[in-house]
Amino acid sequence: MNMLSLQHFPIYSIMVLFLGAFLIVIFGQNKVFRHTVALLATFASFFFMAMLFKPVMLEGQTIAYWLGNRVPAGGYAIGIALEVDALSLFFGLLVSCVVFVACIYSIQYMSHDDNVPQYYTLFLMLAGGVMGLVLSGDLFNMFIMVEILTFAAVALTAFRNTANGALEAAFKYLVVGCIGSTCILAGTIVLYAQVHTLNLAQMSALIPGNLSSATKLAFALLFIGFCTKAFLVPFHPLAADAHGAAPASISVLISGVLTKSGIYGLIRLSYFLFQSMALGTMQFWLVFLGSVSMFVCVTMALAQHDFKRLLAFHSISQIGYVLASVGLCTAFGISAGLYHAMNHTLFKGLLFLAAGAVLHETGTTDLGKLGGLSKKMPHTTVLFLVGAFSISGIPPFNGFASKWMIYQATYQRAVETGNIGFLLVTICALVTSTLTLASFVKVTQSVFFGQLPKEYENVKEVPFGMRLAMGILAAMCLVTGLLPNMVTRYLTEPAARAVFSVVDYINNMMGSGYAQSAMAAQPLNPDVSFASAGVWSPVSWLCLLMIALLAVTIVAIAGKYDRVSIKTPENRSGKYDLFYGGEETVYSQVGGDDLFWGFKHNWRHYFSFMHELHSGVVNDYALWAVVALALAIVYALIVL
Amino acid sequence: MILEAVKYLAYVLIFPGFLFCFLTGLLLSGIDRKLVARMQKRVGPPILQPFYDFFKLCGKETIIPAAANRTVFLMAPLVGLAGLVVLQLFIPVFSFTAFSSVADVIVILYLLLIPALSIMIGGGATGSPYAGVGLSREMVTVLSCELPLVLVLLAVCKKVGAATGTGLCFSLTEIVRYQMANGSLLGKLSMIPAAVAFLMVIPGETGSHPFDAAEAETEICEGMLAEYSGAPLGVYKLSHSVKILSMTSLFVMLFLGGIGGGIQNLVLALGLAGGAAGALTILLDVIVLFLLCVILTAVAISFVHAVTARLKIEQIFKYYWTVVSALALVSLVLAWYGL
Amino acid sequence: MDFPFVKEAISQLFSKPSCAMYPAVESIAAPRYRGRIAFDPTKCINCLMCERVCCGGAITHTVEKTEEGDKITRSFNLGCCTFCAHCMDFCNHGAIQLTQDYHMIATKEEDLIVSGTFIKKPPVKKAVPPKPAAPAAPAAPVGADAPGGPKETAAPAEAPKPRDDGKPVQDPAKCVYCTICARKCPAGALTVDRAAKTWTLDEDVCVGCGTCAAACPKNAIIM
Amino acid sequence: MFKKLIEESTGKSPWLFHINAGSCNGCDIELVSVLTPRYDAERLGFKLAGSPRHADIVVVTGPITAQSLPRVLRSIEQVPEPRCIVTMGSCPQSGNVFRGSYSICGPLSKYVHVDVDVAGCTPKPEAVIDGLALATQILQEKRRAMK
Repeated sequence: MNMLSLQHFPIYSIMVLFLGAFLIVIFGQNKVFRHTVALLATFASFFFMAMLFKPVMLEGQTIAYWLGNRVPAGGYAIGIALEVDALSLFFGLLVSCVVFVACIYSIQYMSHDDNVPQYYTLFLMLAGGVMGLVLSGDLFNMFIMVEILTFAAVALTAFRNTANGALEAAFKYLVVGCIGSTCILAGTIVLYAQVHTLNLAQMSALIPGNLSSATKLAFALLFIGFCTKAFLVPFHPLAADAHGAAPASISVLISGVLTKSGIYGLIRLSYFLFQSMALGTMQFWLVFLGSVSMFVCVTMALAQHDFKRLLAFHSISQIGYVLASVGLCTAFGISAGLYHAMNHTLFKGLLFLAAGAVLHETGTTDLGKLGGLSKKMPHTTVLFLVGAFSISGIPPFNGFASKWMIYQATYQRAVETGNIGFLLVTICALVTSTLTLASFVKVTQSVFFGQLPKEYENVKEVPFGMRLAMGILAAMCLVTGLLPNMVTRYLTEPAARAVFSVVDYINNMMGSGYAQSAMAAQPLNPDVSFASAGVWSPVSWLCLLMIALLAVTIVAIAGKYDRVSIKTPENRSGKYDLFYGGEETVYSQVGGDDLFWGFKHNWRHYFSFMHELHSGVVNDYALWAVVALALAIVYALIVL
Repeated sequence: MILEAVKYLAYVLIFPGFLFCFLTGLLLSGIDRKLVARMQKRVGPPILQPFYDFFKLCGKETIIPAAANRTVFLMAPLVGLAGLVVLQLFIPVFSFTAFSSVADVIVILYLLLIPALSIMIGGGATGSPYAGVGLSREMVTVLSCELPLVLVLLAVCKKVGAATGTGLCFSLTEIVRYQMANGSLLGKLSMIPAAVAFLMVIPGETGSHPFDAAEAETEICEGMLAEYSGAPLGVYKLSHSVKILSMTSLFVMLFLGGIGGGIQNLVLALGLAGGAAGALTILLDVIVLFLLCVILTAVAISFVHAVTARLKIEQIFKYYWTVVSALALVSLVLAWYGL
Repeated sequence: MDFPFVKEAISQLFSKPSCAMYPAVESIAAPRYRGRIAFDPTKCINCLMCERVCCGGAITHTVEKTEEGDKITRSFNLGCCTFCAHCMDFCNHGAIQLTQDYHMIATKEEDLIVSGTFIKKPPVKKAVPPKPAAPAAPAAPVGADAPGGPKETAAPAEAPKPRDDGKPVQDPAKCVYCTICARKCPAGALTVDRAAKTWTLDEDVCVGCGTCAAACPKNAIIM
Repeated sequence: MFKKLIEESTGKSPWLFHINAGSCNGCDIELVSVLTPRYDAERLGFKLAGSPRHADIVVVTGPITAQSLPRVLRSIEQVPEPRCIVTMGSCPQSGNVFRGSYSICGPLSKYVHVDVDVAGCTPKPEAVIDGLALATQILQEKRRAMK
């Protein structure tokens, strides 16, 4: 049992984060010490996860680790276990990578904030909580990790308590977050009473046997609990407030990482604990919830005035994509969904960092007041455009590859089952993708293009550290977009295969042969085929585009295309002013709300209804949460 | 290997690539302007007028406004044109497809976004308020054309997929091969509403007359192109014409593929040697495709241009999301239940 | 949702376009089209009427003293002309005609100037006979016959002979010195003094236009 | 070869930009009537452009009122290089009947080199077509003169 065997790496990657948090609390005053500890901790956790990549992903090994070496005795798992199969490792890698990049960004981003040591402790606590949730093999341990990350996220939302609405947003998040956590706790308790164990593997062996009404209640509670963590439809407004007020590096964590933990919880719950995905009604529930939140949040995003609130609504709409495709219960669907989850973390992180850069330089993220920043902040504009193109699914970038796979998965599912509902999901997904493009064109025009207002004349580029972080994410967006088959073969397909291999998940944890003896019904394992009907090779498309672009530019240069006469703007003769119908050039920025009048006019009833619904009052959101819980319980009792 | 590379380079630069798009695109828009004039009892410009316009614009000075972002201002039109030409490579010419294994129908749906995005980013980069309004209208037009286009493509894929037994067929060459085997899709009952809907989408997607609120020269001084002059403007006008070609040839390939089969039988009937037969089929394919594109431009773009007045932006959106989408939905449901 | 022009569009597609193929097919303006001005210097008598009525101020003239008379060049600037044809109407001698020619394209300023010059011979000054003695005043010394009767006006002098150079002559009998003729004279050649009952004509300025004769209520002026 | 092609096509596709500097609209409707089916200037390649950046020939009508003077000059200045200025009717040429008024800023030639003037108080459409054809030739020479 030497300390460096693979068994110990999961616990190392969690503990190193908590250790870092603890050290910063004590020695956090010294700036250099604080930054090195934070960077080291996040990098170490990423390093341990990367070390697990070969054994788990390629060789299909599943690592079980019992804290305190309390191995299950007599068929009962007493100790707390960490279980890392391909699915957990996929999420673990994703989380640790984004946390590391966010840490690089926040060193300079938070440099001129006050009481920064607390920021890093909470940052590392949040990271540790999510890593713990993703790697843990024990339901109660998952609950504890959920508690840690919720409270860390609430505290970080209110970190800049002078910012407008930060405290209120944190309070809202706290109230609904706690409702979710209590639901998870209640569900865990009821399950424990039924199957007398807390170990995920053992529970997934025992629960399908005795689906009494109590376990169905527990399922509903757990389901709503994880939905609040993923900010799905009934709980999405509080995400917008949380992102609006939180510092950008924290928004990266909340939208990139926290929502994924909710999705991870849902996958574990419906595919492992209850193995209920074989039921058509269960799939309908997940896919319906996904497509509703996909559509509602993108239309809400179009109506936003604030840059970060717009991004927040988009992150929930993308989570809707992931849920809709994971809920299809086909191997190709799950792999597409996980691929999109990874892409979403990357480009959403990039976009939030860009929003942070804009906030850092201009001090506001109000779309109506900004404009023309591309001349002052060229690098941030390019990086933002990479993020915007990826999220709206423009070919060379990664958003397109995963969305393209999602359309195929939903459409193939529709053809297999012959049920037209999935077809509506494909149509809704395609239309939502264009609406996403519309809202990002709106942001590009109102923030980066158009005319520079007077007060931002002396805005300059963001410090290098922030641009480095954005650069890393942008590069990853491009790379994962160009090599979809590489990514799917090494990352998402093993994870999808792991989702369906419940039996060896249990055997690995509880000792071989346990699953066969304990399990009543044989768990579902459909044909794990990843054949996709469409064909798309981005690398060859990109070099075709490059050849065409090269040819066009050569012809243009030959034709003295760049023989453009632009004198220096000092001699401001009228020739280089904008054409205003002959008038003097005055400041008139077209952006923010005066865009897409045609679309908003046609949907004005829908938008006014949505406006009333999202009242911003805590009681309404809490009411929605409770109503959603009630509906979930009723549905679970009927369905399961 | 070198021969292979040269062949592919020839594909990109000569046949379905630049030269072909340049000539046929400008010819199509010349014919379109002539037909519109003739429908208004005017003589109308010569067919080669777009060529003259393009070369004149190449000769003019390019003024970059001080408020504009210089590199984006210059590179946006080129990226738009390159994206459009690469899109044309994936659209088969009946039996011949330049690059069949690179993109399928959904990818083409997204590749159509690149030229629209390039004109929006280029227009936005100039910073002119006219461009801002034009950009907002262009995005709503793209938004409105998206839904019917999606429904039509899904219907066609389902129809061909069900017929060829794989349940779903996204690749365009497959669709054309199926049509060459057993008659073009326009003959099937369930595909007629889809074809009509696609015909209605063509003017919206290319931004020609009744749906050109984005480049309304009378209201917002040519919208996003207000600040463009000289060669970049020429490239934008060229990509507008090439878009007419790509939309009409997409229609031909989706609904009139059967004609390719007819050409093949004709060539077989002539009983030529292998090599010559191949060349002849390609030649005939290109000619027939061009003629069909001319007819479609006449019907879908010129006739509608001559008869209607420019719509307001919310009328465009309402028109596409109600009338045209309903048509496409009808054909999707028919195709769904195996008609 | 009606499309009003569908029928026309289709039918016009196959019918001949209604274009007057202008550069190829020459097109003549309407018969009484007011186009380019044609000026016939010979007819012009430099009565300046056209300059007075021209609202655009397009007509100017220059006078140049030469030995055989005034060399007058009248020029019409088509760039300032509104083609209202007032000058044509007011020219009693028909020197100005507006033709049907509408091709008035110019790259230089001068192309738009239509001008004509003519020599205006000075009035032939006959050897002016010595001023005949004042017409015999009625023999005042002859005793006033019938002094009580109405004062016999002078025997009606016979109507004065019109002068041969076309200038007005006053008939003192009829003239009541109402000064209308002086005010009407375009050239300001007449000065009439009501009190002193004097009527003097300035031959050099007078152009013999006849306005005074026309305006005189008592037809006391003979041309 | 390419340069000759450009020069030839500069002559074949001149785009007009119409500036109304206080005109009584007589010349404006006459200019637009040139594009109607009866006279159809489009068969010679003429087309009304929406913004000065697209224009080759600038057609100015009206007696350049004081209010419109700065706007006219700024619009003309924003037209890219090989360009011609055509004044239509007598007003821009001399101020016509309005000459000498306090609100007229005099003939256009005081401020900008006018290439072609089409005289006539509302010149006939045929005269306008002649004027524009002459302007197109001047345009071609200017294009040939450019480097």
